[in-house]
Amino acid sequence: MNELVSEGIGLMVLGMGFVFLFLVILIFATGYMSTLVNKLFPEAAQPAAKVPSAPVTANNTVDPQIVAAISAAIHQHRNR
Amino acid sequence: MNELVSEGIGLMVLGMGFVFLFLVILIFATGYMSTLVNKLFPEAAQPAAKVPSAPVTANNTVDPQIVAAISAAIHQHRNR
Amino acid sequence: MNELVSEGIGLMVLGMGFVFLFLVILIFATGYMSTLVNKLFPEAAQPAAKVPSAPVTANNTVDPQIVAAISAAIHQHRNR
Amino acid sequence: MEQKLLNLYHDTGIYQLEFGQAVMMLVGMLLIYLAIKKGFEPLLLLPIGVGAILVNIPGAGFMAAPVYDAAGHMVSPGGLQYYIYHGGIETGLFPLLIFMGVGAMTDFGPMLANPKTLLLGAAAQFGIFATVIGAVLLGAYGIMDFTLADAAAIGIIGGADGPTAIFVASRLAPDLLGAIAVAAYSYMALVPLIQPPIMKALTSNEERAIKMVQLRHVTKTEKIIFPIVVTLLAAAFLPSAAPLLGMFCFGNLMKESGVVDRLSDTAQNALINIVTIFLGLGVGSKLSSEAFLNLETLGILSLGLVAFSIGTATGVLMAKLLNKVSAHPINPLIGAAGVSAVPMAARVANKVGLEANKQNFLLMHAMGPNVAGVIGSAVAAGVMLSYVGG
Amino acid sequence: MEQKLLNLYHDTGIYQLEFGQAVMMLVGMLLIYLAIKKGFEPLLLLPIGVGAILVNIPGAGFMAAPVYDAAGHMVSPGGLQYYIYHGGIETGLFPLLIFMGVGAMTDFGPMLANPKTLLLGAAAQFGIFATVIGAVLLGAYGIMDFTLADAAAIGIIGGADGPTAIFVASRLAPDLLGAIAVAAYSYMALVPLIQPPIMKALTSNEERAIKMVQLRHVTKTEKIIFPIVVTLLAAAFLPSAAPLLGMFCFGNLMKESGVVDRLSDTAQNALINIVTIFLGLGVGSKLSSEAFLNLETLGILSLGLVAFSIGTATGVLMAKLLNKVSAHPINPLIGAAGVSAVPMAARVANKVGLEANKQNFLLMHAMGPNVAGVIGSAVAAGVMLSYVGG
Amino acid sequence: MEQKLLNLYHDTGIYQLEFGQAVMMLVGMLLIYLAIKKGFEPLLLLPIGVGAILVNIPGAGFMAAPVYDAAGHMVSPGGLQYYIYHGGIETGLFPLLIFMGVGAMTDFGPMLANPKTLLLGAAAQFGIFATVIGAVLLGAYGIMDFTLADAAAIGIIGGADGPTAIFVASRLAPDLLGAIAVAAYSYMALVPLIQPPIMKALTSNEERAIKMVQLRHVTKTEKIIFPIVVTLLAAAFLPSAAPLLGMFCFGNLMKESGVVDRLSDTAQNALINIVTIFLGLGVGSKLSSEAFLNLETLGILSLGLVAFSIGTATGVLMAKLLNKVSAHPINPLIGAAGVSAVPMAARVANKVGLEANKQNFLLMHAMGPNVAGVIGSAVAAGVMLSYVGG
Ligand code: NA
Ligand code: NA
Ligand code: NA
Repeated sequence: MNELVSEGIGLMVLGMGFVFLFLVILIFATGYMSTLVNKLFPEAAQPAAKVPSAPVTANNTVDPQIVAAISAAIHQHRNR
Repeated sequence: MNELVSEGIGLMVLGMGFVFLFLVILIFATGYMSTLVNKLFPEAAQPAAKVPSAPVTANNTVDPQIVAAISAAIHQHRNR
Repeated sequence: MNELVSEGIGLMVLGMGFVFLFLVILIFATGYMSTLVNKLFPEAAQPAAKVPSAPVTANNTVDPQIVAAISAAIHQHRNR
Repeated sequence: MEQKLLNLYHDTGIYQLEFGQAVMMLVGMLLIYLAIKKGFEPLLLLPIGVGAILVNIPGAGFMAAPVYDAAGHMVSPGGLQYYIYHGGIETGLFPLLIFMGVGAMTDFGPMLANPKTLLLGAAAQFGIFATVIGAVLLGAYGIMDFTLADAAAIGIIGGADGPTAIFVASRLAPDLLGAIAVAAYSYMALVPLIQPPIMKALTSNEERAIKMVQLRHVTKTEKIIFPIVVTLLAAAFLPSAAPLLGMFCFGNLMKESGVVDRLSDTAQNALINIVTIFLGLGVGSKLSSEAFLNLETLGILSLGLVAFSIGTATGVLMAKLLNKVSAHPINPLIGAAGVSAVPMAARVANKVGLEANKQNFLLMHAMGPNVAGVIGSAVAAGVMLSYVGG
Repeated sequence: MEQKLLNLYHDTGIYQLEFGQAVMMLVGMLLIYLAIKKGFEPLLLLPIGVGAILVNIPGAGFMAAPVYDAAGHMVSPGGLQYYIYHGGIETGLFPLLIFMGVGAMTDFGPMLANPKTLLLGAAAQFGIFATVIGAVLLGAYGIMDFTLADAAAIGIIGGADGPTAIFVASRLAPDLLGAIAVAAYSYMALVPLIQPPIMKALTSNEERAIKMVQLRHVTKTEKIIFPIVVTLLAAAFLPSAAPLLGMFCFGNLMKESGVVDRLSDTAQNALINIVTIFLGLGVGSKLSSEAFLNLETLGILSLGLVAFSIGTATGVLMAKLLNKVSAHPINPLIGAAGVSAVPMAARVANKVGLEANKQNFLLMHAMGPNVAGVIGSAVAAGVMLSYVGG
Repeated sequence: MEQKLLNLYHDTGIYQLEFGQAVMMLVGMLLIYLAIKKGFEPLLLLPIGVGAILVNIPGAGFMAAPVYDAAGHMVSPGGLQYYIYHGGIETGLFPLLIFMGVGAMTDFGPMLANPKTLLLGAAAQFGIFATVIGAVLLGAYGIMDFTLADAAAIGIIGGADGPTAIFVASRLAPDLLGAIAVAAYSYMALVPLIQPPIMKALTSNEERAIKMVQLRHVTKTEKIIFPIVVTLLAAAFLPSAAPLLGMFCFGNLMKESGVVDRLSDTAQNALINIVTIFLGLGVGSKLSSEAFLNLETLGILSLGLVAFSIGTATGVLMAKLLNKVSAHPINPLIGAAGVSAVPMAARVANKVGLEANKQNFLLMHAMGPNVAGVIGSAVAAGVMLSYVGG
């Protein structure tokens, strides 16, 4: 078996090993993190997240123009 | 007539010639293309174009927020 | 007093002096500009500013889609 | 301390200001005025005007080159306009990206419905080459200091297409770029004033009143394939026009394909707007007093006007000719739209047509030669780059 | 004049066109066709196809390097694709920015609700490394000219993740970048065709009908902390994966934090769209006939298909194994989503699941392994960059 | 193989991590925490925090310089933050583009209605120069290693204006850039805590209850001409401030002119957001342990706090003085808004005013000194660049 092939096999073994190692560690880290978070801040995070930054508010709320348009449209619709 | 002027005239002749040549070829190419397309795919293209990519759909369809706003506005409007 | 300190004091004196000088000049320039503008173009500027460039109009006016949505919503709402 | 105060005084604009810089700042303010008050192509002329003011502030260093030491570390940074000009205009990137965005805004439908109108877009380019002759004559008789490359770059003003003019000028005559760009955009804004007298002089009232038959429906597939056809023809016949036409067609293909609407939308909005801001500041950086305050600029402005006028005239004359040989009637006014200046020239044709006949809506018919003029001037640009550069 | 006419003729594409360029333009058109008509990842394949056409126009100079004189002044500008490729792809900037945007669009919620599914994202990466073996065998027996770096870059196609593939290929095998990117995006588009037969062959109807318990609610705080945890783990264990994972997590943190929504919105829209246009043109610039029209490309395309298939199979098999040892039932179909190809592979799992049981909605369950696969292939990329490059 | 495994281990962050890097990653996490949980200027501090983590990952190469061979071909690409820092921060491009966007968001109306408030914006800059004295004293007595350039850059924190601080620091003290930017944005976020005690200590309850007369209407024309006037004054008196003031006024002119709304919109949204992401990552790249973990950083943080406090105090005192000499009453609280920190400081003035008198709405009155403070600190920055750099 020539060197290129053995290097390829080395890459495969190391690579898959590392991928599994990393993701297994991540499973434990994630699980531990979730447990900790839910013990320390039981859903306390959500109200905080409800306070968006200013520009967001503008995007998420209903445009006053749209509201105006709606009223106008209703009028027009009725008068048809 | 000095060289600069003769070069300028050369540029004019070649330039206008090429512009006409190119656009005349384009007329024939376009005409031929249109004939071919309309023979091969008689309006078949349009339904295909109606299938937009995902992010587009989101942009083109009516925002659920707007629909919610409309219903709310209608209620408010009636109760006035 | 070593050189660094004296340079610092120099920077302070020059800096504050220049800041005040600049802003005082700006007060006079602004005041003079305002007087001049309001004498020459008494509110004439506003109608001109009301003519927005094309793409803006598109953004500011009510989307036809929305209007369509409104009519649809009203129908649905009534038929409930 | 007194020394520092003196230094500070020597740093002020008042101490350093040269007369030419003051004049160029006034020119910048004039451009801003025209943009805001007169509505002259504000998207370009406003940033160009600001750029002209900024680059002429003595000591502000907007066009300063960065300085590096021997090890490659920066000793002093360059100015904003230095980076913009050398990064986006000298390289040609900005005009090409703008052209992509314009392509994504263009509808070739009316042209595909009536491909003969491509001839009008060709005829109107005569303004470009007549102007070249004018410029070489001024050069040949020593009246102005124009080379063939300069003449070609000046002629392209007659193409009535900003990014094309900037692209060509950045390659053939970078020193004249400022004046050429200003002339191109100013005359595009003046189309409603320049064109109507010429159009009326060359046509009778009956001709202007001619109604045209309604355009056939153009299918989506045709619109998708068309930009590819144009790109392939450019590749086959005029590779030097391929950067301009290729990017234009790429933008158009993104729009017409209907499958990459988020890219098309970005090309038409965020990206073209960002590039427009930079392009304006970069073009403004060429409005220095040495480059602008001379006889050549007067020549450029006059020749640009001539170019527009001749292009309008040859477009109308070609339309009259076509009307004679065509089965369906062709209103000669739509020939004037062949200079491009999209969509202003098409609107002018429509307006003059309505004056002659209140039921005569030429807008869609004029859009055909209008977009054909964009292709035509890109082809003309390609010939110039190949002829002069090669 | 005759000379100039001859020059102009010699400049035409027709005169200069080589056979390989013509074929590559056809390849570009094929990609455009697949993008528009078949809906193959059009956001990338359309710009790549156009880029392939443009770069193969003889004499258009889209890939021309700029020329400077001794004093550093530009003699002739470079081509658009030259600047894009060297500025954004060779440097790795564009794939990283795309990854940031993808991170800002990703919801790790389903994965956090069931972290075991990370194992499925790990297992599906076996396709990557099996393909590496395939490529080194082809190289070792002299069938194709693949080095270890080439083999690694080809394997990453199996990661089913475009930006990761482009990032790795730009570092390990720039010559193969075009073919690898085309293969990666094409197979991602073919996921609905490639995966179902493999999924059905490896599972019984009962297994495919398994219903999974509903996912628990994941709090906002968990979602905010998770990207930081991933970044720190990458820092601790695999710094070579940190550019990819770090930018991905940065995007995700912008989204989940809820305090920088305007940045998150821009990362998901204007910025990623701009970069996507450039990335496509830049990748297309590597579709030259020398780099693409050879046996190696056939090898890449075949190996890429193998990679996808093996990854799908190992994902499903790992899910079967997990189902045996897990307290809650796990539908093996969601293992196939571990190859990533977000969200296509998860949708395929959902669809195949619905065929077996009309009440079986697997979409959210499959999103866990789906995003885990993105992390998995970024980790695999990091190992490759460290092993081959280091 | 064992060798490769060992290499891989030697590549890990765990093996390579130095103590300082670990601490800086904690600092990065602290910034992220402050941004998300405490709402400290998240648009900047979140990307800065992420940038600080990324740049301190050993072996990830985020700040690696690219390597070229003799022929100019890239041997190894640079890191993301290397390109961002050297491309956008060292050159000054990013702070200037942010300033343009901020200009496009600024309304000079309240200031034009009452130009005297410009004096408050001037007085509050005393914080900057008092801090300079503090820093040179620390330097002169050998307590800390500050040069005059360092002292000037530290002082500008008192300008309460992020892009100005980054612009000055990148020119005068690039090594301190990280600490200065973090201090500037942190204290801007702390304005609601820092200012009220000082404001209350220097004013009586009656003074805080003073109602101000309603502002006159400002016409569109005034608003359009004002940014041009500022640019021309900068050109005349302080060209070194022209980059900052010129771009700020360019943004404002785009907004107020009303003719380039699509450019103004892009400057305020897509462009400023893109640049903000990059600016944050680039500033974060200067948060290396060598540059940050030393006594000087403590000095910078303390002096920054002093600068804010003194600026607040001198603003209030100047407002008290103005109140004495002015025909119309002036509430001294609006003087505190002169430090800039737009619009936070104006909101604080409003809030403290409401505490003294529930009918006392100072917000619009405080916006005048608030935007005047932006001009004031840009002028101060110009003096520093001219005095120290020249
Ligand atoms: Na034209
Ligand atoms: Na993957
Ligand atoms: Na300030």
